Amino acid sequence: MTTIKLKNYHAASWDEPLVMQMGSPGRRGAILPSTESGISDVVGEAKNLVSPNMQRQSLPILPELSEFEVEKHYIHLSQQTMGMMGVSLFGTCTMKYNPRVTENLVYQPFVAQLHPFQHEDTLQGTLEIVYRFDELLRELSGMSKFVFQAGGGADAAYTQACITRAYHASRGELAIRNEIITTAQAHPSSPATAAAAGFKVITLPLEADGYASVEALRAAVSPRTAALMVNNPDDIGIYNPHIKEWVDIVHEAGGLCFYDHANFNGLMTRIRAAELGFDACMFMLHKTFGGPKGGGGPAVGAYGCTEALIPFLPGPTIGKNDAGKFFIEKEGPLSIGRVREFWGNVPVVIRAYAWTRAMGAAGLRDAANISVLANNYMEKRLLEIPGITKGLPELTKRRLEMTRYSLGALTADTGVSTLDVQNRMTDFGVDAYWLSHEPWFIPEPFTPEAGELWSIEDIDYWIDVLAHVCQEARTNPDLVKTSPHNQVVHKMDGSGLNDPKKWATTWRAYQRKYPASNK
Amino acid sequence: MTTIKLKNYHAASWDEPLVMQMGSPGRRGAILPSTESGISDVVGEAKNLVSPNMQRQSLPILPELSEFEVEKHYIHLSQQTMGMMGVSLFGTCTMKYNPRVTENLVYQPFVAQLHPFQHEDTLQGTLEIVYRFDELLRELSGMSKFVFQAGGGADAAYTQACITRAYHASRGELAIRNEIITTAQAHPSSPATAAAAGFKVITLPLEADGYASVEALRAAVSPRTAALMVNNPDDIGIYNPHIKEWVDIVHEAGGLCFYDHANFNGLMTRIRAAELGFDACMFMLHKTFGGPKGGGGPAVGAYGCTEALIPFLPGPTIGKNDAGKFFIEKEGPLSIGRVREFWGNVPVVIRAYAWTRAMGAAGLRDAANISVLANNYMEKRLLEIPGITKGLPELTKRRLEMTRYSLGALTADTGVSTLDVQNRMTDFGVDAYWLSHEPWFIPEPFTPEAGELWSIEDIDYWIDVLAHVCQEARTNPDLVKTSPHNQVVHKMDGSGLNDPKKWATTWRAYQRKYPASNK
Amino acid sequence: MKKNTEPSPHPYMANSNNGNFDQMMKVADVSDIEELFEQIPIAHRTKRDFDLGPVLSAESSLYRHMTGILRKSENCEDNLNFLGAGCWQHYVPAICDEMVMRAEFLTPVWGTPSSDHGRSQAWFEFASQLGELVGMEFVGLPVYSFGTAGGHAIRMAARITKRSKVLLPRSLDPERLAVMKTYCSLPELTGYIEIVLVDMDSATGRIDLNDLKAKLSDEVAAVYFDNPSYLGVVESEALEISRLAHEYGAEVIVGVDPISLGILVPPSEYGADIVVGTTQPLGVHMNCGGGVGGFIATRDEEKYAVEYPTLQVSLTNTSVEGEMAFGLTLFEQSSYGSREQGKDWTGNSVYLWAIANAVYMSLMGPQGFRDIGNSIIERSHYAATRINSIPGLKVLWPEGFFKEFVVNFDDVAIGLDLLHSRLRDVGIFAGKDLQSDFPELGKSVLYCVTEIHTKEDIDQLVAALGEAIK
Amino acid sequence: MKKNTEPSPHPYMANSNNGNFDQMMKVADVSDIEELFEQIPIAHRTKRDFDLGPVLSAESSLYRHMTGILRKSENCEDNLNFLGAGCWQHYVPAICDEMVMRAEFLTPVWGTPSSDHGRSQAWFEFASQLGELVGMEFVGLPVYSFGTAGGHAIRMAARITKRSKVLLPRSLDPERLAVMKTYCSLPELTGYIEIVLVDMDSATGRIDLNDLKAKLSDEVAAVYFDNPSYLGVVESEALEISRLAHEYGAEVIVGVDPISLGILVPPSEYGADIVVGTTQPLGVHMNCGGGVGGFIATRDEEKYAVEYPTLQVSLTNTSVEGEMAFGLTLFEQSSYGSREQGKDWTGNSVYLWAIANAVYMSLMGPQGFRDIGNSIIERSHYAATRINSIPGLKVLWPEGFFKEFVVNFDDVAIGLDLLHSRLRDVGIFAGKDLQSDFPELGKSVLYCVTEIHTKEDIDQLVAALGEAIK
Ligand SMILES: Cc1ncc(COP(=O)(O)O)c(C=O)c1O
Ligand SMILES: Cc1ncc(COP(=O)(O)O)c(C=O)c1O
Repeated sequence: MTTIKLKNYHAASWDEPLVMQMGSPGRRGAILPSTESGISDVVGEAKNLVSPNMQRQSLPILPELSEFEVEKHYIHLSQQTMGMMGVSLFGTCTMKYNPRVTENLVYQPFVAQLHPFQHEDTLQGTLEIVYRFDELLRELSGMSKFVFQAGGGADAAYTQACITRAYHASRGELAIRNEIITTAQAHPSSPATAAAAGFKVITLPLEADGYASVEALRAAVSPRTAALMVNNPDDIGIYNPHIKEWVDIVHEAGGLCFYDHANFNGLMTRIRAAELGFDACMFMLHKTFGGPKGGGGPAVGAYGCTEALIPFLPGPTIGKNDAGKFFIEKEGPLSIGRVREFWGNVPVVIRAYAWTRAMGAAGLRDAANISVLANNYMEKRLLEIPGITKGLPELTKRRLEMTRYSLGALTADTGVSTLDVQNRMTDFGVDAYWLSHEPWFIPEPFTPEAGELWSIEDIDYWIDVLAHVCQEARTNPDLVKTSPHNQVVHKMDGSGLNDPKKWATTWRAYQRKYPASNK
Repeated sequence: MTTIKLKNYHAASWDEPLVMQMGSPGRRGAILPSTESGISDVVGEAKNLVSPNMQRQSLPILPELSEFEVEKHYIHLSQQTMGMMGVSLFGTCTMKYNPRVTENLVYQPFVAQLHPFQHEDTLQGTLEIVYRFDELLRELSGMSKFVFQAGGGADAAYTQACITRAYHASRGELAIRNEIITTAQAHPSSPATAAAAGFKVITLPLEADGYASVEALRAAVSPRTAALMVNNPDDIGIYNPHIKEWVDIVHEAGGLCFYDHANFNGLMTRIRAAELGFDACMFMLHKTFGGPKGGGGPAVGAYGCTEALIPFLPGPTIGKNDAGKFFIEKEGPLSIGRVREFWGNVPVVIRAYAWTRAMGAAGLRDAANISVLANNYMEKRLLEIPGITKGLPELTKRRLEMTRYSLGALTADTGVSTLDVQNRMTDFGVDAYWLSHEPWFIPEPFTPEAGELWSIEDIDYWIDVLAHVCQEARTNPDLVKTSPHNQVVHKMDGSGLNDPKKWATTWRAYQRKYPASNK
Repeated sequence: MKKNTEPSPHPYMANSNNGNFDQMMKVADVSDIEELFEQIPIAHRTKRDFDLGPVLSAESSLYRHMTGILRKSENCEDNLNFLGAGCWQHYVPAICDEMVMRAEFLTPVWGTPSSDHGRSQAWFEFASQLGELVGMEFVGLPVYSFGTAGGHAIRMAARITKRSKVLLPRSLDPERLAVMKTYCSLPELTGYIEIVLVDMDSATGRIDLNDLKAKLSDEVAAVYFDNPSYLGVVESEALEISRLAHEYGAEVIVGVDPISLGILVPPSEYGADIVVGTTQPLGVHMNCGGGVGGFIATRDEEKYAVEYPTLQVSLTNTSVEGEMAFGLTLFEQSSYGSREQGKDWTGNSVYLWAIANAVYMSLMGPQGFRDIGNSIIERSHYAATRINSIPGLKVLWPEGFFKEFVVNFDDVAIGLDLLHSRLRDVGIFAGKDLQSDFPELGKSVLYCVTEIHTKEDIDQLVAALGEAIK
Repeated sequence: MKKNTEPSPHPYMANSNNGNFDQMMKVADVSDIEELFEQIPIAHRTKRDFDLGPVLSAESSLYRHMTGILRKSENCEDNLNFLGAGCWQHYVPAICDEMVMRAEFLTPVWGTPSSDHGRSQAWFEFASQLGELVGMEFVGLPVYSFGTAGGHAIRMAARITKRSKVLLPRSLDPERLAVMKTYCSLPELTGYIEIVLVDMDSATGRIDLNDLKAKLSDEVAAVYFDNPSYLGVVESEALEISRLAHEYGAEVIVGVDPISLGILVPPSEYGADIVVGTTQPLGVHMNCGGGVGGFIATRDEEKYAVEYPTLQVSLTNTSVEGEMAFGLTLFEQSSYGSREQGKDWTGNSVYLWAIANAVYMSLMGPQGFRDIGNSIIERSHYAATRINSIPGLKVLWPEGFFKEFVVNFDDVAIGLDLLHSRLRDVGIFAGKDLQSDFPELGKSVLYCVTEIHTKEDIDQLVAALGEAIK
């Protein structure tokens, strides 16, 4: 291990009160335009415009602050958010650069100040970007049409579930075809949305090769099979080489095949989902395509499908006529309707289009190469740290983009858990890592992903910090268990979080449950 | 004294290297558009377009970083800047709210992407704002015309010095009239610009009333008097009630009178400079009028004068014809020419116009009232702290807007200096205060100004921190002297700063002087 | 010469320079980058090259390309817009934008209480302030939209009551109705929830109470209604609706536009069990519909809490006395915690907008909400009154509405398409054409008037309408 | 009823609510606010009320008012601009704007090493990177503009040499010359510095070396020249000019556009003693001229350092091993330190732009500066070549220029005003008319072409010129 200087880090710590604890009666943060007398003359007093029983009597108990106080407060909170300004090798989510130039675009009136019901004649620029981005994704996937209504990756999975429903219903088979097959390592959004849509979920187990077996799939399919929903590779990072066979098996059984393409990064420009036989796929624009994550959206799960499923797509969709004019088309009779209002998080689509054009096809290939290479580079160094093992260690295949590791050995030796290590790493200016989706197949898991964004210095630093913390776990386990020590606040007390008497999702609830806080 | 909880503050501390220490050869933060072949075909290779002796041989040694690394680095630096996100009662500079809405305006192409030599037909909106703001300042001061070319308050003082020169030269008196009178408490920019313009400077001493005496002025004026340059109130915060008499005396002697109106805040809507007889005045738009300070500009010293001095104003100036069209007028033969290129920091003028309109005349009066009141509120609490005295304590007149205090008594008792206290206060999330202009008339000075921006809670917190630090000085002086302890970095070693062998204003100089840093 | 596997340096990829790339190759013990992809069968590899157009890696070229296209659209700042109907033009204070553009909030993925304390606090402040507006103590992190919030609420009610029918008002936003339908599955599958529409009283635009009574039964899981309704009408019999629903053991779900809650009574006070609504009016731009967001709020009762599909943050302590921390409560019941056993599903949502919302609510404060409510109701009533006085035009329900109102054009000859195109020619985006969604209302249009509309704007609309119908 | 002294609550003033106001009144022991102003004599009080127009305290009203006016201007993004002449249209990378808009950098006044460490570091990085470009080791914080930097440099040279005459090139930017003149005082006063212009060689646009020799003497404090010159010409005899100047003991001051320094040799290598220049091209928008900024750089020699009028930050240590801090060096000689005894004067300048500059330089890196230099020189030469081929138009010095070049229209009939108005009609802002400032060049115009101009843009200009001169 090279010796790198650990940063003498401390988080910004403003000891910031809740906004509800701040302010003074009568202070104003915003003033409304006063109503012109010509209006009052006509309509009289506002309160007479609401029937007495519908009038709010007491004002809501909100803070009363000047504009600068509000600004300063939220700037403090932003500084108190590490927010990827450390080093975030957050696996399964592919940390990307969010080009600042598109922020300058999407807050200008020509994006921000558009109404989705404007006449299409007045939306030609917006429609053009959305349409062109659809074309780019078609080129990348081989699909025939993309829609952007889904508000995230899970919502795109839900779109698939709804389309599966509509498709089989249109063929009169839905009553029988009520099972969706997925795998134990598929993202939770696949089983969860399938179930929410009304399907039974069959989950194929993870096997030694790093994916579920063809045999297990064969055993699962039946006339009840409505669809397959998988990602490939999943968090284990192995490409399932039988995926074409899988698709054939499901198709033969009469089911649809959906490719959760959230982990597209390592595969970009090497495969096309449609050429593998998939009926549909989804891309996460807030992930692979450089859209900002916003700490959890606004996001877009771009859903694309083959010709056969187009009639089922949620509406409206965007087309282009022979004269080059773009139009908004109402959904047809088979459409699932809507999974969300309007036609998508347009600013995210605009950002993703810009990102893709800035990268170009060669850039996407470079990104895939670099991110897979970086993962393998990282792995070499990680596995030199005592106490760290790789998920499915016997598997020698190169892991694509990311894989899952375990601190189980360290925990066994020291009692220090992966959660403790995650906390302690933040003491050195490193963003919290991703652990694992539930259920944990691997003890004390963590799932780093190096991606193409981070410099080799940042990756090295991340690994050095981890190595250092593992060392601390052996020499001073309490230090790690009681961490963080250099953060905004200290270790959270999570004991009451699931106790109805103790939790408080609002300040009002907290004040009621903890009367001492009212002083 | 009320007991307020001191904040458990710590500055963001990223242990951030210099940008020159970062990066890796070949990395790119920006790519240029590649030259179209149609261009290369015509002009050939770029290097043949420069004569060989003028070609740069080795590339400049600049960092090589990706875009995100640059972004992250400067975000770290911004977080490591308290930058008024603490509590800054920085006296003499009047901390104001900088309405965010104008930031959204001035970075849009209709401001940012304007060229000053565009034809006036294409600049009507910009000219209108500048003209209207000139009108507002005329209303506030009684002057006849304002220009915005000066890049700060000092540059406006310099404008005055240049106009003084041109005025007397035009009357053939300059060779004799080569003295400018100012006061010991006038801002350094008055004597300094007067001297730079070629004048001898006569400085009237501060007397017991809080200003220089009429007698001293009378003794100073003579046929050599070119001008008077004063502010009123100055940092002592007392309004000179003889100022009209002063103006008369100087006028009688044939000199011009310039009002450095930087401390306008407490006087807004109560007086008009022109009505006091002044020939000219200046307002700081980055101070009184809500413009952001940017850590030291871009700024505007708005310079306004009476009819008689208009011919001497730097050009170009902006006018409005009878048809309501705005025009750019070249300077006349008597004009001083330019103190700076073009017609000013236009975005700052736009912000100041917006701020003034958002406040309105009543708002300006409220602001004056609140800021003077807040100063007197603060004073009451400050003087309760043992070890703090007021500058010219025997003066009972209310201080306007700000005044100077002394920690001399504390220093005598404890050895802790005002610089130590200033440092230590930052440990509690309080911005460094302003000490005093040079020379220090008052030992261990500090000059807080509460203004109309800060909430009473913030003002109280600031005072509480100061009280606490004064207490620490008595109980644990070393703690204060070795501060800061919760800041980005620890106490600066200033010992080599004025030593040519040790100072280093560039990384290259540092590397040469401290060869160990090269590793 | 560049080896063909070596990347081209690109500003978005730190290790795209040869030096770093080669260094990684060496440490990772890879001699040809293709080794890493060996496991992808040749038969799976695509054979067709990729054409994504000329690369625009120079930011200046990209900026120009993008603005060149985007400027082809007309916007609601340069034009006068009266479209609402689920996406509303309110003024967005500059510091709302400032905060959501701060890289610390904008860029990252989800963090932990240790790494991202500040953002968790902002979320808690979002929930707390929204709770004050709607009068509820349990509030989840936002969901995708008003419609999806409604969909989840229906499913919550169905789970709570173990019933599978819901009553929705005929006047419901068709866009939202389509979303909510999607959430109710299909009859062939288990878990199907039947949607029954309750008639609208054509005289008032409100829910027809007789029809409601007729359709209520102990099979009904929930009665859902909006306040104000999609058509702008304040549901002034809200208390009675709730009473009736509760009589049958049904849950009452109310959909609200929180911008109204400075002057309208909070739903908690007229019987709402679950409150849903939009967050877009609270400091988020319309974004061509991309600004939508939704919320779910209830009383702080376990019965409701355990049915939330969202994540939510709870205030708690740390190991140090007096410190606040924010942790997830009831994570286990989310789809992240329990996959198909979880409550519906969650994922990336619109958490960034929650920050804009929190900023907006703290800027407005109590008086700001009162003032904006008054401003909107005054301006919209002024517009309705003026339009109503244009010969041939009729405001269907000229009283008891908030922000939106319906104008009927049956008595004028011109078709709405032509009318709207004429209005566009003079820079006016008129309201939403209701003809296809509400044929029973004839040639009607839904107008939206907010605090941004000045008297002059409205007078301009009135004049333009007068001209255009000629 | 509000007492007339009580303020109206305003978002920019926290204590404008009655509660806080009254509380302060009480503690400060004031019963009538006028007590505080008693000391202002009645005779000094204004008698005339103030009319500042209707107050626009609602942000939405203010925004609309402002955009309503500002949009009346045409800008260089919607039009094709070829104006340079001291204010240049380069592409500003988005993160330059991001950083200068960060409240921590944007809002505050000057701080201390303890309170504002990050900003001091950014300033040091500005000076260090700029030093690399110009080849100098001592760099001050920025001054107001290129012209003021030139003015200060002349005064530094005069102080160093104790002489009072400077030689400036005839081709100097008249705008900057006007500024520099102001810095040289008037003959009646002590400290006056005489400006003598050195002829331009009309064949090359460069300094006429013979005239330079003729005017050099041991009374000359400094020879100043630009590289490239205001008229775009690269002063390729720079080394010789410096040699001559030094022969007479004069200081050599060179003015540069740092955007050229990826391809042009740094002034330190051809004898410059003091380098000045503009910072605006390095990541700052034109801002209608409000983007200007200047710098002063020299060798790290005490002789020069002690004459700086600026503030400057120096890297130093802290009480903890290995920590860097940044403190002011030579503060004492500034006007803050010594009032009229200080070196010229300083004050608020354009320090925020120094941050944009630092960001810009670290984004560009060595290769970026090389590339942008190449891009500009290629594009501008392409434009010159194409324009030169238009019958009747002549590029005066078609070789050896950078970014800007002079086009002569003597052989066409049309007046420049009419020509430029025709070009404006087709969305082109042509170059700067030189007729009044350089009558010896005839009907000439200075064109500026940068990396933002595509071949298509230039071809469009050429076509429009061809049309317009008809
Ligand atoms: C493979 C996969 N699918 C789906 C999702 C869900 O995406 P979202 O959170 O946008 O709903 C994720 C999230 O990271 C994912 O990694
Ligand atoms: C009274 C007074 N005059 C002049 C100035 C100089 O202003 P600037 O720093 O903008 O040059 C100041 C600065 O604060 C000041 O307080």
